[in-house]
Amino acid sequence: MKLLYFAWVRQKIGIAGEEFALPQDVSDVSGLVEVLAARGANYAGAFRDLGALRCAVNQTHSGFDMKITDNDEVAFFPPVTGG
Amino acid sequence: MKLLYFAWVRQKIGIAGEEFALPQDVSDVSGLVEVLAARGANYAGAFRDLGALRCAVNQTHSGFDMKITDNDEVAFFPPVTGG
Amino acid sequence: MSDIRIQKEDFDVSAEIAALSEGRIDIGAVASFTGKVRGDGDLMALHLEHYPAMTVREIETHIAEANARWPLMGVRVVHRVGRLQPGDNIVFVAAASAHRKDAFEAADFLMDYLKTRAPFWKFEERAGGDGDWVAARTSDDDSVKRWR
Amino acid sequence: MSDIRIQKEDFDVSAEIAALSEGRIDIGAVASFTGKVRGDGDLMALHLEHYPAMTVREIETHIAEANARWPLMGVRVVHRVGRLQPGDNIVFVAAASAHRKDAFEAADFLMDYLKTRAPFWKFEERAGGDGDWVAARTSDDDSVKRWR
Repeated sequence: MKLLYFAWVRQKIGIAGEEFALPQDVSDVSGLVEVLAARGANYAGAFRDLGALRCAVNQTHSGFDMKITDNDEVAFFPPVTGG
Repeated sequence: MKLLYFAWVRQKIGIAGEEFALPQDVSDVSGLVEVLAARGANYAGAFRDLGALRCAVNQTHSGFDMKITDNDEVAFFPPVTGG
Repeated sequence: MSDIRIQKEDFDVSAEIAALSEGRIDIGAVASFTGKVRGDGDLMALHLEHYPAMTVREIETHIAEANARWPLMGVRVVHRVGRLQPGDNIVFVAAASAHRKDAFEAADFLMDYLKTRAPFWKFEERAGGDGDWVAARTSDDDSVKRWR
Repeated sequence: MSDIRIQKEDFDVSAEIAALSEGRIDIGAVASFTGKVRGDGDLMALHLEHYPAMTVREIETHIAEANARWPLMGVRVVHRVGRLQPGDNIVFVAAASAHRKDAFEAADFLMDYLKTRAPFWKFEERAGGDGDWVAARTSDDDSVKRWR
């Protein structure tokens, strides 16, 4: 699957995105977050406060309970501040 | 005093404005309208339906009960349709 | 800077907005409105007439009222007069402020007051030479009541 | 005609509005909004980042929603990205309709949705080299709730 990070999520993790193999026992965004947060201090820092995070699955705003598969594009970012 | 007529008021009366000597016994716009309406069929036609008329005294929207003197500028016109 | 103009000539929206905000860095929002002549059946043109001695004075009152209600950093009003054809611009209003809500509301307010208070009248020239004065719309009167 | 553009370059408000209404005589009203970078203390610049694959798609959704709510005759959205300095334009939205209320409301609606849904993020570059990501404002969330 494709993961994308924007704004301070990108800065904390240190990369703008990556290819990632979704573990077979993970079926939603919350599960993905748990797996990612365990990958190191940079990920743990980015995913510490989920209330400050938003996500999009396949370019659509989604909740953390959204079901995902290994073919999806998931993006993590803070609340948007455009306009 | 100075009288001004706009839009169909001007067309019905046939002039855009005129100097007029306010009779001494007339003290408000309503009284002025009565005097003007008696001046001929064109004036009578213009002032037939006061509900369709608006007036301004010295370039300020006014009611027909506004007090006036012979030094004032009084304008008659239909409801505005700019913008 | 003159912020009210009554003219026969067309206006340039970019130039009006640029004049509002030129050299300033405190303006975050400019809301603008452009009114145009709509083609309607056999309408050939609108003839716009106004009461020159009253027009600017009346619009100045509306702008003062808008400034009292919202923290504005500039306002522009341009109203055309004379013969205007379908597709032509008629009126332009812009309001600048730090924040967008204030700019939007002030521009909306100014248009409502222009429509219902500023001394302009429109005559519709129809094909064949006849025509009629445009009647005031009750929807415009209803709209302006929102601000009371 | 592309009605959504994400670009580093500045935009020209007159050209955008002209493109909306060119050759048409059914448009009576164009409401537009221009958002600008406000100078604020030691702010040197804003850096605007976005999520390209999602941005246009998301804005298309907002425009479709606006078209479902109001009888619009055209919409333009231009959003700049990259490094922008105080006084620079950031965003432009315009909505065209037969009548002014529809144009005003649609432009207001589109700005609310751009602010709270479109995937843009602002980083404030401060004098001295440090900076911070702009936090979302609850007033923007409150504003968008008006349309529900």
